[in-house]
Amino acid sequence: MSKNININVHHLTRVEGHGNIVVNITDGTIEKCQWQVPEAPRFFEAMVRGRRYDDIQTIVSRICGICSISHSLVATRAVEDALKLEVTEQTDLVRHLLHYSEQLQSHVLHVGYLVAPDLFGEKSVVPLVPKAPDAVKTIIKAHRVANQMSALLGGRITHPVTLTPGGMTRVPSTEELKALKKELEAIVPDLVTICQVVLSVAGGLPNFTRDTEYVSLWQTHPRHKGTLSDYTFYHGDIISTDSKGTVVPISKWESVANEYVSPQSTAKWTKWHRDSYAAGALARFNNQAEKLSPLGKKVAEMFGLKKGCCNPYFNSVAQLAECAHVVEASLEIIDKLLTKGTKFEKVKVTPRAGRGHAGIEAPRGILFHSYEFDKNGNCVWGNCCIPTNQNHANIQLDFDKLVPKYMDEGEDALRQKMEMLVRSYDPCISCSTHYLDIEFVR
Amino acid sequence: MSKPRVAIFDFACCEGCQLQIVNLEEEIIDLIGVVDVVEWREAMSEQSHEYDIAIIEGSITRPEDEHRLQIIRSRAKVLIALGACAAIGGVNKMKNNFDFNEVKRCVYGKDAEMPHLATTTTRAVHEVVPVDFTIPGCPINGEEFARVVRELLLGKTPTIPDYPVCVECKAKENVCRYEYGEICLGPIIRAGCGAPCPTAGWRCFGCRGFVDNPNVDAAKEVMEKYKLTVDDLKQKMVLFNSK
Amino acid sequence: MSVNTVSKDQFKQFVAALIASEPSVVGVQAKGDRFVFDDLKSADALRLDYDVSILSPRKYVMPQKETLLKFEVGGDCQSVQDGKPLILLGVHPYDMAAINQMDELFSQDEYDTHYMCRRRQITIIACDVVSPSKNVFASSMGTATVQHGYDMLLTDVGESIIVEVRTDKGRVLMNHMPAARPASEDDLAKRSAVWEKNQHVLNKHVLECKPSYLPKLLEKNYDHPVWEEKARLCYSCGSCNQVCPTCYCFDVQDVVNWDMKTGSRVRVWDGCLLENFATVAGDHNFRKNRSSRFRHRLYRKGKYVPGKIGGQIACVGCGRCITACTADIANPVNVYNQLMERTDIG
Amino acid sequence: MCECCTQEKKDIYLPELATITKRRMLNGTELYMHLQLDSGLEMEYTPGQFVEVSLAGIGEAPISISSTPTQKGLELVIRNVGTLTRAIHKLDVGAKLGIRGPYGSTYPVEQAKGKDLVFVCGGIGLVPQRSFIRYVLDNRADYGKVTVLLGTKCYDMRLFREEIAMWMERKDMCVMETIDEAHDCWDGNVGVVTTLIPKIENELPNSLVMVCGPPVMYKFVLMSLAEADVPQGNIFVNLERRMKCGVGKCGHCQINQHYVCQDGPVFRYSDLADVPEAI
Ligand SMILES: Cc1cc2nc3c(=O)[nH]c(=O)nc-3n(C[C@H](O)[C@H](O)[C@H](O)COP(=O)(O)OP(=O)(O)OC[C@H]3O[C@@H](n4cnc5c(N)ncnc54)[C@H](O)[C@@H]3O)c2cc1C
Ligand code: SF4
Ligand code: SF4
Ligand code: SF4
Repeated sequence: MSKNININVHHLTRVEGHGNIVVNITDGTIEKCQWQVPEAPRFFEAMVRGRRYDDIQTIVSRICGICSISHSLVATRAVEDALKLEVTEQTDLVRHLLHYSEQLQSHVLHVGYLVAPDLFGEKSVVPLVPKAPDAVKTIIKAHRVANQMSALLGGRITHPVTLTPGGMTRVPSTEELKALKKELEAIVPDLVTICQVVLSVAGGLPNFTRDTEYVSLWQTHPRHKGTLSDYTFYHGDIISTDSKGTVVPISKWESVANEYVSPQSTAKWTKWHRDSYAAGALARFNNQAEKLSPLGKKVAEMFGLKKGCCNPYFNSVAQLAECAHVVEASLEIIDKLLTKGTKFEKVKVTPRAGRGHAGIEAPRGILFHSYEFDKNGNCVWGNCCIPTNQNHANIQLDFDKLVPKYMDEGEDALRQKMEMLVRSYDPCISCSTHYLDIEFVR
Repeated sequence: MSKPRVAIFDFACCEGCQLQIVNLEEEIIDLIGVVDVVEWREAMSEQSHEYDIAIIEGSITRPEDEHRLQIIRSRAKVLIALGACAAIGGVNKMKNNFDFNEVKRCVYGKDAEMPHLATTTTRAVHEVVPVDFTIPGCPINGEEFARVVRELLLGKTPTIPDYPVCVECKAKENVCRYEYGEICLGPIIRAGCGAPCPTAGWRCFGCRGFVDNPNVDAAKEVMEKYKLTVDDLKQKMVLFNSK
Repeated sequence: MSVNTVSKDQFKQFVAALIASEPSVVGVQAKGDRFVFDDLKSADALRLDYDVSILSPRKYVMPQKETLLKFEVGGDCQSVQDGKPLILLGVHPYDMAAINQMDELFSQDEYDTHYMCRRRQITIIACDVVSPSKNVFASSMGTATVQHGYDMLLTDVGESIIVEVRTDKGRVLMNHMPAARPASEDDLAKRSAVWEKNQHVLNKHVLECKPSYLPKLLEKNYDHPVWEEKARLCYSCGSCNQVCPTCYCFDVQDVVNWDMKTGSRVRVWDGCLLENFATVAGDHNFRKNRSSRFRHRLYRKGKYVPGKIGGQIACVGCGRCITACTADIANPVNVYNQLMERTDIG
Repeated sequence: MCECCTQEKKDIYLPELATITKRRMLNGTELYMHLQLDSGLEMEYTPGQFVEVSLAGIGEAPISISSTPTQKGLELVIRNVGTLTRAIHKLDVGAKLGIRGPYGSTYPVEQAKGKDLVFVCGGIGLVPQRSFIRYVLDNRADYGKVTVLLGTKCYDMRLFREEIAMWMERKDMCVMETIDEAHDCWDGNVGVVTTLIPKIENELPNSLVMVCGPPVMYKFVLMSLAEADVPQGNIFVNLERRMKCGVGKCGHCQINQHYVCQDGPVFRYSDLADVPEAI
């Protein structure tokens, strides 16, 4: 057993953005064990100042290319909250569909392209092409359908252009919705195949648990009660596995994501009831598993994923269950839209002064935006809190427990487990607007 | 013919352009059939110091990035700037319109003086090292990317259109935003995207940068014709085309 | 040639039958608050009362992108004729006139098999204008009605539709219209009245000279200040070229497949207003100024192309460029009239 | 597939294959090549015409024919300026190119019989002129005096040096050469090609004058010729424009009412004098 371990993963691969893992173990004593984020700061909250209310979503969408739809949606809704704009049911439903398409594309991408190579013991999806060509093609197909859905609803796949405060600049026609429905129905068996492939190698997921607080949205919008969208990604207020049923309104998000500077680590952390909490698919699952769609539940069962699961590696499994869920939830919404037919709705906006807030579940967890406007509709203040930031502290605390547990397996195995752990959180660090000091150990 | 070695690097950006490469879907299998991707942090664990083509995503905002970029340039035979951030600085450049200390205070409050928050003027890649080819857009158009790669492999000089977005917008049979009394940057912005924004009922906000010779004076006069103000126009131009 | 009458209901059944039995039917339909030619999926979607389509039906006779050849990289090429049988339903007279011009241009001198093969497979059902568009000036250009080129011509005379069958292709289609009866004197009189009316009302801009005078007018005005005055605001966006039914300039590009071994040579629409249309090696641009490009288009419409096609003016007065030009400078009537002001008609 | 057309008409865009039988760099940027059509047939053309040369996958471009119909095969000279020309420069003997043509107007080979001829060539402008010059030399008795004025930007860029040396030896023609920039190995004329024109002033008014060179050259040469009282009807210019089809359809080469690919590339200057965009 090696007594000295020196792990220095500079710019962790297969995650969005730059993160470092640093571990120093000398004579069996852990001297350093850190998760660091050296992403270049981009100052979005400063850049939105002075911009008009209808440019905000265009700008903040660029916080993250991977969750650009969530950023655009939540920004649009925060602006609507500030300007006191109501949207129609059609707008609400079309936006739901758009948002579901992002969950699907992001989850398939994450599990299929970024996590699967770990489980197959490969360094990327490239060697999987000859090794498991059918599996790769199925993953690609599901990803393509999800992306086509985003393009149809958002005008393009990344950085959507159909969102405007008050409504949508384009709505899909009934023909387009019918075609989409067919496509979605057709990928259900593909999703099951993907789940089976992952299940066949799921033994590679470490058996590691740490009691954790999980934070997510909780549906409070009456329109979606009793529908599949009751398992919410879009509307709702804030709940956690520790909050014992208490629901915190979105406008108070800053009191949930208490951002603080940790003396022993580098990234700016968030905490609510404990020293850290987790956001993401597992958090959503742990808070509302019983509301999953039938197929979503089946997938969870396949993997033995149960409410209360505290194994962070199982976030990927929760994502698979959510893939199945969002397809079924999308079909439900498409049917609803088809019964009435869709039509273009013109929006009219009168600027006013005010501050607004909104929260949404990005694929990798709960995301908050707030903005304030002057009476001409120009932005005077903005604040965003990104899911990956909310997970940094939790990743660190996972590390603190994981390293002693696995350090005896040797440096390579430990490094592999740590990398996989970070990846399982699906961090998109490029999102991160707030972070602090960095240090490199050479 | 041995396959050219391609490496993809990211700087300050949202990584949406790399995502468009992934979004080539089935074609990505074709792509890796003709090139050897030797480094692509977002998608694979391998890293390499030897490559023929370096693809750079993101803009340069810190001194350490400048250094890293120079090393990449020295190793690469061909360097491609991928996406608006790399090509023209992207939204990141809006920062240059403000006082940096004030920007930092605005975002980081009392922590603003932390050393790692050092930030310099945001620059496009060509403002730091020579660039061989530029694929603009926020995000890039995957089809255009695929075409440029194939043309490069064939030894052709890839061309990016130097005509305005209106060409492609008209080809899609959209009703011009101006007919609805809205501003659109299409007439002065480089085409190649296929005009997805006006097609989706939104204005062109200029993510591909200006054409080589934009008629900005005309744009100003045309604003007045439509009872819009030059300030409105400037507001929109600043999103992606800040100095 | 035969002229028949059908009721509107019967006509709808005819369209439904076409859709059901013909390989491909394209018709005019609504897109938002405007109209486009597109694949027709139901008879109800057809809008023969349209004012003008955003793009002209040129996109079917000369597609925006069309494969000319398939090849092996660095090797041999084979011809590709990718046209397919198609029924084009609802072509207005001015657009028909434009297609007639293109037919002439692509078959004269060097016979363009790609254009002509496609064209020959298209059956054109033209229709007289019911609602004039806001910028049409076909009356001024003599294209408010059209006498040839189509296989079938429809005229809405209120309660019924007069169907003129012109060619064998059109005659075959009559099988789908069993209820048609020969047009009565009265029907024909009503149709003449529509034609009579359209000769005058499709005239939102009035050209102050006979179109046949345009070549002469232009000859005298190459250095007229109007070119610079207007072109100052030109974006060189080519919108006027894109929407024009008589523009047919093209670019040719080689597209290679991912196997890097095969590919195709395609032709795509180009536009003489685009900045680099006339640039050659060494970056020498033979029409560098906006004004020279702007002038070129109006000369091409009013002088150069007419020189190739027996004097017909290559602007059919559809008015599309007027609507399309954001800078509001493209209106040919405006320019030609301005030239008239300072030129004595000799 | 439409049989009506394909059976009776050939595809005007379809090239036929030709094989490179000889190649040699004339200078740093200009490649000479000799081609033979794979069909085994000889192309029927007249000096002044051009062909569309293509390399499938890379592109197509108009290139003047530099050989004469009195010889076998086709000779082309290609300057490395862009994508296609660069790719052609990389080809070896035995490689294939696509050829369509010949296209365009010709030099006045018949009309010029019995007349004195002057060729004014700037740089690569020698390439198409060479076709006519060689044709004249091969039918020497049919023509009067032959004078060739050659101007090249710099010493290293000079084309067909051996051939020009042989021309210079000949008693039945007069060749004068100049380079724009002085060079150690050059003891001949220095200056632009127009500086040679006064030297043959006396012959000019009774000659047919053929002019070809880069766009900037025409204006100055034509001015000098006007000063020397050469009637515009006796001047023939060979123009270059962008071209995408070579057969009068694509619109790119249009100068006012003329299509360079059909009415040109060789124009009688009197037909162009009133055409503002021509020169
Ligand atoms: C009648 C005629 C005869 C010619 N004869 C010769 C000859 O004998 N030898 C020779 O070397 N060249 C000749 N040229 C010029 C030659 O056609 C161009 O240099 C060639 O098209 C460049 O192709 P490319 O793909 O290498 O360059 P590109 O990479 O396509 O472009 C390089 C530059 O050329 C311009 N260009 C693109 N297409 C054309 C085009 N079709 N014509 C002109 N410029 C273009 C581009 O705008 C760009 O500035 C002739 C041209 C004409 C019209
Ligand atoms: S909408 Fe924009 S891009 Fe489209 S034609 Fe109008 S100005 Fe041009
Ligand atoms: S020039 Fe304008 S009005 Fe005339 S045919 Fe073309 S688009 Fe129509
Ligand atoms: S549409 Fe108007 S602005 Fe655009 S190129 Fe034509 S004339 Fe110029």
